[in-house]
Amino acid sequence: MKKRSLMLLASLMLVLSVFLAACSGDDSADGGKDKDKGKDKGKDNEKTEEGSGDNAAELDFPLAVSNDAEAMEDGEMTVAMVAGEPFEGTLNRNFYSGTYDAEILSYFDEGLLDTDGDYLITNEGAATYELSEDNKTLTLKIKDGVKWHDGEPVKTSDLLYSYQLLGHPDYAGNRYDFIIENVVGMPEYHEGKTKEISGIEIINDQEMKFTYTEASPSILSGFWSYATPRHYVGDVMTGETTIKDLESSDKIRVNPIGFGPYKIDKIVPGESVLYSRNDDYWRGKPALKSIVQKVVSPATIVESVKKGDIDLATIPADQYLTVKDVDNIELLAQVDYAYTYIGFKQGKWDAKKKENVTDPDAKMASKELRQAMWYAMDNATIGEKLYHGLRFPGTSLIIPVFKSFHDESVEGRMFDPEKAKQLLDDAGFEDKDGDGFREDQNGEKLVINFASMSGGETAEPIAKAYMQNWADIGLKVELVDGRLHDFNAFYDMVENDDPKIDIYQGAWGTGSDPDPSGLYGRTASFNYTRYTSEKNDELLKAGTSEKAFDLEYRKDIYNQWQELMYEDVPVAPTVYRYALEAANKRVVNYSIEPGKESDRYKWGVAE
Amino acid sequence: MVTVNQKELIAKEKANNPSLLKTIWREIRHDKLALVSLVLLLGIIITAYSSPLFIDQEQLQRVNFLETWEKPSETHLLGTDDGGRDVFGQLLLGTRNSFTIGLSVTLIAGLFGLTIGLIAGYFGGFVDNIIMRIIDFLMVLPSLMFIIVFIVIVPDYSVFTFVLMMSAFAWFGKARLIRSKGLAERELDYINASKTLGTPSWKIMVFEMFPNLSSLVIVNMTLTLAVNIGLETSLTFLGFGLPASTPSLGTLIAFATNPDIVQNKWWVWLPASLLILVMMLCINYIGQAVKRASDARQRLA
Amino acid sequence: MVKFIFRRLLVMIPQLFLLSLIIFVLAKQMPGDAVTGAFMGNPNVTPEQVEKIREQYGLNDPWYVQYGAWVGKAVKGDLGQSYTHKQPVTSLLAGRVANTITLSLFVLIVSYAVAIPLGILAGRWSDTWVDKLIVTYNYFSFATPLFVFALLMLFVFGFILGWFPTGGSVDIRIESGTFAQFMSKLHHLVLPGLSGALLATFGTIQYLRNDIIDTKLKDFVKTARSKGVPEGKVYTRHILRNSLLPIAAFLGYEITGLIGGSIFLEVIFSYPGLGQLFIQSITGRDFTVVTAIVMISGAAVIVGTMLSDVILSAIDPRIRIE
Amino acid sequence: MAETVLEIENLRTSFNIKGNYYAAVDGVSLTVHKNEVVAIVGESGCGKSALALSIIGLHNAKTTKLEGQVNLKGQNLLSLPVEKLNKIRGKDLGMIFQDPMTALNPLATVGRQIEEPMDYHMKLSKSAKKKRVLELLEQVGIKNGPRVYKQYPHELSGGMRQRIVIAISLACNPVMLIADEPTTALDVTIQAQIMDLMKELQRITDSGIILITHDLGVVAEMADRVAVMYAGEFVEIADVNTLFANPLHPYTRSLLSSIPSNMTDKEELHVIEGIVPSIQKLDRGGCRFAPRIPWISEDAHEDNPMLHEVEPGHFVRCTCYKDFHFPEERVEDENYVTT
Amino acid sequence: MSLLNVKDLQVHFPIRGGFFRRVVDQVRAVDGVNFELEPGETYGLVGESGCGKTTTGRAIIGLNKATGGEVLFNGENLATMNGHDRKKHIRDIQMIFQDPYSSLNGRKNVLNIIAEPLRNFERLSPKEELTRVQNMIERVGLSPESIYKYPHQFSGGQRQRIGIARALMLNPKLIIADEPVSALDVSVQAQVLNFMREIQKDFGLTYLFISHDLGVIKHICDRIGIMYKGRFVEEGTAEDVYTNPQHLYTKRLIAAIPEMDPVKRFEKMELREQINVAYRTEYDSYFDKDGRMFDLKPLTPTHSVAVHQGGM
Repeated sequence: MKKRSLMLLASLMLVLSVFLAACSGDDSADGGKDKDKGKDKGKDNEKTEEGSGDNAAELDFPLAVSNDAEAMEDGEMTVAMVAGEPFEGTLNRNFYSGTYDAEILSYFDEGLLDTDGDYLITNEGAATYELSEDNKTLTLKIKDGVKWHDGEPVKTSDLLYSYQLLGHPDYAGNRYDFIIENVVGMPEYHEGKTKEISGIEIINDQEMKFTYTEASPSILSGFWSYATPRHYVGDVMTGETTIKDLESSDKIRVNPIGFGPYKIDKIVPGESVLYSRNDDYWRGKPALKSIVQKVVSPATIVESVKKGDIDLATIPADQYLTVKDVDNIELLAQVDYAYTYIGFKQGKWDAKKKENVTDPDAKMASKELRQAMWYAMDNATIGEKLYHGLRFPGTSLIIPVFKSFHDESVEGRMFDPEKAKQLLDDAGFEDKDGDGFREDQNGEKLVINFASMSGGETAEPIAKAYMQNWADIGLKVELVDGRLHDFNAFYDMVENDDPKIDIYQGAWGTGSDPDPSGLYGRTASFNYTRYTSEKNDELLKAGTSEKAFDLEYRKDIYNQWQELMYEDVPVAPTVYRYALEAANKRVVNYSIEPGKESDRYKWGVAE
Repeated sequence: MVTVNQKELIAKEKANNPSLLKTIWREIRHDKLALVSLVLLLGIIITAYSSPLFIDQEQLQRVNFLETWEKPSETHLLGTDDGGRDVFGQLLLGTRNSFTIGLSVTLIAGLFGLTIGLIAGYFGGFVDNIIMRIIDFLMVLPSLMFIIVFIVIVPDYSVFTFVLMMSAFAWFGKARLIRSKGLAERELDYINASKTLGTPSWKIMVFEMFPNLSSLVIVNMTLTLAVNIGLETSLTFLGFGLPASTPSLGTLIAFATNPDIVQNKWWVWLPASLLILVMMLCINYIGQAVKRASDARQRLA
Repeated sequence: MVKFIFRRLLVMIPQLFLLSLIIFVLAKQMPGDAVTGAFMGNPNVTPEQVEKIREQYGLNDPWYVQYGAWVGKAVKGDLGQSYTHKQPVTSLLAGRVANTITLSLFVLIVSYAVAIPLGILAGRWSDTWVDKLIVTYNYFSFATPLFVFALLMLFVFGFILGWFPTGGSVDIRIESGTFAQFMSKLHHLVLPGLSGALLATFGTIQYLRNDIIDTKLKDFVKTARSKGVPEGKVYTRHILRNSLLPIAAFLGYEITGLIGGSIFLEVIFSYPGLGQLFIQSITGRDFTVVTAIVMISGAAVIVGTMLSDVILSAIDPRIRIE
Repeated sequence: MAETVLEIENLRTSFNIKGNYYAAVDGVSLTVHKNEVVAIVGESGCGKSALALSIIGLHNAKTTKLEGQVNLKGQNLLSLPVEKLNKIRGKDLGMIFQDPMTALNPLATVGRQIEEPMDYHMKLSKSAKKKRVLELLEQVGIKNGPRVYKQYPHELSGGMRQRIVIAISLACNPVMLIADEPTTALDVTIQAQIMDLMKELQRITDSGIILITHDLGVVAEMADRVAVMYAGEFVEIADVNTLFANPLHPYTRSLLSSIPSNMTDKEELHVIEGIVPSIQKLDRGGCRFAPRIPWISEDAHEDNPMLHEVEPGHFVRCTCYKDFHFPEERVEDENYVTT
Repeated sequence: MSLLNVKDLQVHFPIRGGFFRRVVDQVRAVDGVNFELEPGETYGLVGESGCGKTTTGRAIIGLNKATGGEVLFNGENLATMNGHDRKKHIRDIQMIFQDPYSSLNGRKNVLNIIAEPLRNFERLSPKEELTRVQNMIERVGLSPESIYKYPHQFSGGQRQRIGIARALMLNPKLIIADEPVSALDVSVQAQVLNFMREIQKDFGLTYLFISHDLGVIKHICDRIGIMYKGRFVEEGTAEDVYTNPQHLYTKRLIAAIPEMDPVKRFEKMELREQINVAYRTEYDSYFDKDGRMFDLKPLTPTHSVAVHQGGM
């Protein structure tokens, strides 16, 4: 739904939560909008091809449970939120930030527009849409019988309300982005100049029209269709309440409502949620009578699953071997919408010009050096040995799950230390003083400072392994401050271009849209390496132009871009990953396939 | 004049000098448990501290993903960890680091607490009042939380800074203890005697009062030594442990965070847990003997 | 008594004030802030929007301005807004505090319930095998890291035997306010509570044992014996009351340990309380929450020591609070 | 002679020190009659307190060995199990301790502590008990009884507390009282008051009293009979007047002449050479006082010194008393360093 | 000129209380005490516990701060001197303490204990020091090898002599002996008292002898001051005070001494009863309306009593 959601993957809690809300494309779409500080990495996997890309290890996981028995009448299910900490409980699409909140939301609330396996909006949901000739106007119609849990019908003004909240000057969340701003009149409203959003027109309670400033294919994947029950939570526009009060109101935290298949009965803050069936669900009667969703520590999740306490749970990758042979469950997995990478700092963010400025004299300015470092990393071993095949070497910056855009001809740089050495030799990085480490082209000592994030047992050996790999080709790489940094300290340095850092290990979760300009564009503040080039600018622009509504055109552009990235190596992708989920064998009609979110109401348990 | 016979007597008396250390040793010798503990502890410590002689630290720290989670075998006496590193070697280095940390914290905090406590106890009155108000305040601080905040703040997180931080929160309890005993000691006439003999205050504190508190200090230190070794472990578990370049017992024990490792990879965490338990028990049993040595009523020897 | 409590509370104000200042300054020293990385989920957000939000939360002001604003609100009972949780810190903490207090009280009560009888046994029958057994248990409890013990308890009783729930504070299916819910809460408390309590007994057993051994030799105990008081009554009527004094005196400082221990217990048993929230807020740089939790902990210790004094004055006639 | 209340026969109290038993009270026999104060006097370490605690059974049973007999009302207290002994302690046998500051439970009210022995030995109603306490308080010279009844020990002065301790010991009308240094911890004027009080009380109660003290002045004021104790043995027993008028044993005589008093005035006081031997190093064969009077010929001592009845009721141990004289000059005490 | 002249000495201890721990009252431990010591004499301060006699002694040597009055030692006022100046005089005043167990540091051997004052005031080579200490230890009747022993290896009397040896090391002029024998058994007490008299002659010492034991005081002192509640009630020669006590309190104190002649015990009891009666009838002549003693009035040149102006 959102044009593109890229999400930072912090390795911080990799172990805690390589945890995917894998269950749903829908879910993942907004997951993309999570800020969630990386806790939830990978939480949004979206569309997926069966299994994996070509490089995936020979693991073969199903996407849906095999039990095809009839769901029992009035079944009860227990679902885990695998987390080392309590969920936050901001249960509103506009305001929430944590992944776990997103998981809860997906049970009782949904978008008006459904999405398909390609994350594009469809007419299968609670509303239908129509795009105008010039792709600038979207007309939305809510179907009959879509009702909030309190029985009120869902109205167009409820969707308008979401836009009014997101664009409100007091709004302090992270969902006011350029797709929202693209609505005609939104910038003026956002600055407080007007009270109306001129680009949104309410035709009647079930029909409304959105007008956009620019036509962009992003609308098809990024359209915000989450309505807010204005009558229930109170109206900010009339002064009935304020944004701040709304955020902390009981209507959002204690007994929120939506129009999803289940209603929230009770919340034990930070700990568990009890849902009951929404008999009036517009798609039909949900299969389960009730659902308990509770926080389970990653340390104990496998035991809980084994014991049968939990019907559905994500499984941290490092516990794969333990869970593999548990016989009361079935493992589902898909390749996650994420990749880990090594970033090479090459410049600075210019806050005045609001753009990245590449420094040609930066320590990491040598393309050969960057390429060599990529060759030096033995990612295949890490994936196989450390993650038992649940991770595998990355090749390009558009991950293989975007089947249409991932360029398979780009093969990445597989472990090849000899080639790396050759590259360095040729580029003039030679060990001139005989200390075992190469000096730079000018014969100066070369010490590369490497920042990596702490968290989980694997973070440290991986960082260590890379440093060994680089040492093996004669590069002296040292950890910044001699230790791993926690999430905030790490990103504080990376964001602010701390000169202490030359390279860093980061991770991005990608959303439903392959467009990488938010991460690699000249004006993207998230382009932490500060890499820029004219060619890059050109390609990224073309990828989101109106022409790009043509799939073939867009594909070609992105193939070129992937080639460019392979050649220039602003970042070196290290691994792609599987997201693993365990389902008890009694679970039926459950699938993690993208686009199957709409079937949530059919999930059930058999005898 | 001094006769030959008396000279012998003098020599005998000199030899008979029952210093605190001697008394402690005598007490330990008479307590089998303490003796065994001492031998065991010394064995552990000597092995750990001499480990750099036969272990190449660089090599030990080297990650090798081809050998992760190996079971104990001849090449790896205690198997390997998630980075394929030899657990036995890490156990030795870890013991050394953990013990160094525990000991340094105990000594630094002990010294600081002792100084402050002696000053408050010796002078009493106004000085004591001021110091105690400060200590009262410090006692209110939730120290674990503060240590965590400090760990997040310090840019250069190493054994050294870690020791400093822990010491910063470990001294006031000691100061309190020393001070209260010091206040009692202060009322005793040998202190008054020294005052009337014109002995300067600092000398009275160091040479008169301190020796009389030394047994208390030693007893307290043995106990806190055990605590301080444990605290590092706990912080590691919470994710605020030492950098991985400094293996410690805590690093190894903190592997025990999920059932798989607890059940199936016991060789990583169990030896370290047992070692810490054994060390703490040893220290405690020795401490018990030291305590008896300091209290003539309870002596076995 | 009332005057005493009032005075102690009054003394608490500057202490808390100082505490808040220290923790506030320290919290600000932590690298990054609550907004760092918060917008990475959505690269379409412009840097201006990020700055605007920093501005809204006052994160760009110098610390003293922020502190001043915070204190201004704090005296009115408003401890600020949690960024991560998007709600006032006070309402955020309300539920967590209750959980932590419940857990801590449970740990405290169970640890006393275990430690006092053991301490008495060890003291009364000192140097017998009973004593040796108890002392050995005590060393083990002292030497075992809490988290290792808690994990083992969890695996053994939670998973292998399945006697107790393995996480959370209550079974959500049970209707609120009923007796069954109370029992469920209790059921959830048992494992974390026992894990904490069994390792928290060290100090109490140690002090009680030593004190009883000392008190046994006191003159007034001889007086009691010379009155013909039976041995059991000598303990219950004379020795215990005197020996329990130091236990009461340590109550306040016991609380420091409980707070530290609750961090581990809450993390291991997924028990939503202050400790867990603290770790979460540290990693999330949620300064207001960190500050508030530290202050609550500090206040708990202060109140605890005050309680110690009140209890002491109740059982020790020599201490009379004017 | 009045009726015998307490009869100690050949009592031997030994303490376990590193596996061996050493007798601190070494074969002591003594009879106390009704309405009689028998003082046991000696320096610290002579075994007098050990004797007192042996009679009432307050030694640690694990480290102490008791032999001989202590007969009270026809029962040998040493052979009684604790439960039976408890029926006697506090009832027939009362005890007054030395230090009133520590002898009272700091956490219980005065009334409670005086009532306590009644709980175990008398069947009295609550009000009757209180009445009896107030009576006792009046007896021991405390004027505002009802107020003191509710007070705690720390609120009272030392003299008052010693009165309370006495009241406790008297609570069940014991036939026998043991007072272990009852005035030592008190100021001289208070001491005088307590002495007068005890004399007064004794007249009323008729009980026998064993008074343990090191103060010959107290003995002279209070005792009817005196037993002088040295190194675990009685060295001289006599009627009080006899003892002061005609002390015989060298130890008794040395003690008396070392007290500064009108008799000695500004002259040099007599110094007893050496120190009281510890029970471990004690030579139990011959006269135990012999090493401290080295100028007396060894022949003067008996081999196994016995108590000789030199006149009716006047016993002296060892024959050395016959040859005893004070030395002419003070002997340089070079040998003090022997411990 | 007298060696020591104490004029209107006051030692008040504050009682703190209330909200800000302000001084709410004073304990008047010593409340206007006057006396003089001539060189070579032994002056006894007697009284019951809490009467202020020990505090007086401690105030003279500086262990308690005098809150008022003067302590003239050789004509110089010690009470107002600062620490530095006082140090010059302090070697001439030494103290002997009551408890021979706590007054010696158990962790130091005798050599270090006795040499302590030497090390503070004189720079001696270890050899000289050893010689001086050994001479002194022999002087107090202990064998030379004992300097390497520790206090717990000695008996009470021997310890007290070690304490005395320490006080004598600097050849002081005045010794304040605070209950030096009250912790000792009678036979040992005799030993120490004899010894103190002996060294008084040899070293030309002046004693301020503080004790609650009237027998001991009478035995050793030339003049006696009787203290009660921080003030003097009577002062005179031993003869004056014992044979002719004037103040009611003095009488009571003397009557309280146990009678060493058993025959006279009931006379003594009666005497005490009479004094008790006198307390009820004649109280006003001895105490003012606040229960405080009057100032001393000379009765004879050597004998003064605290009675009301019109007196007796």
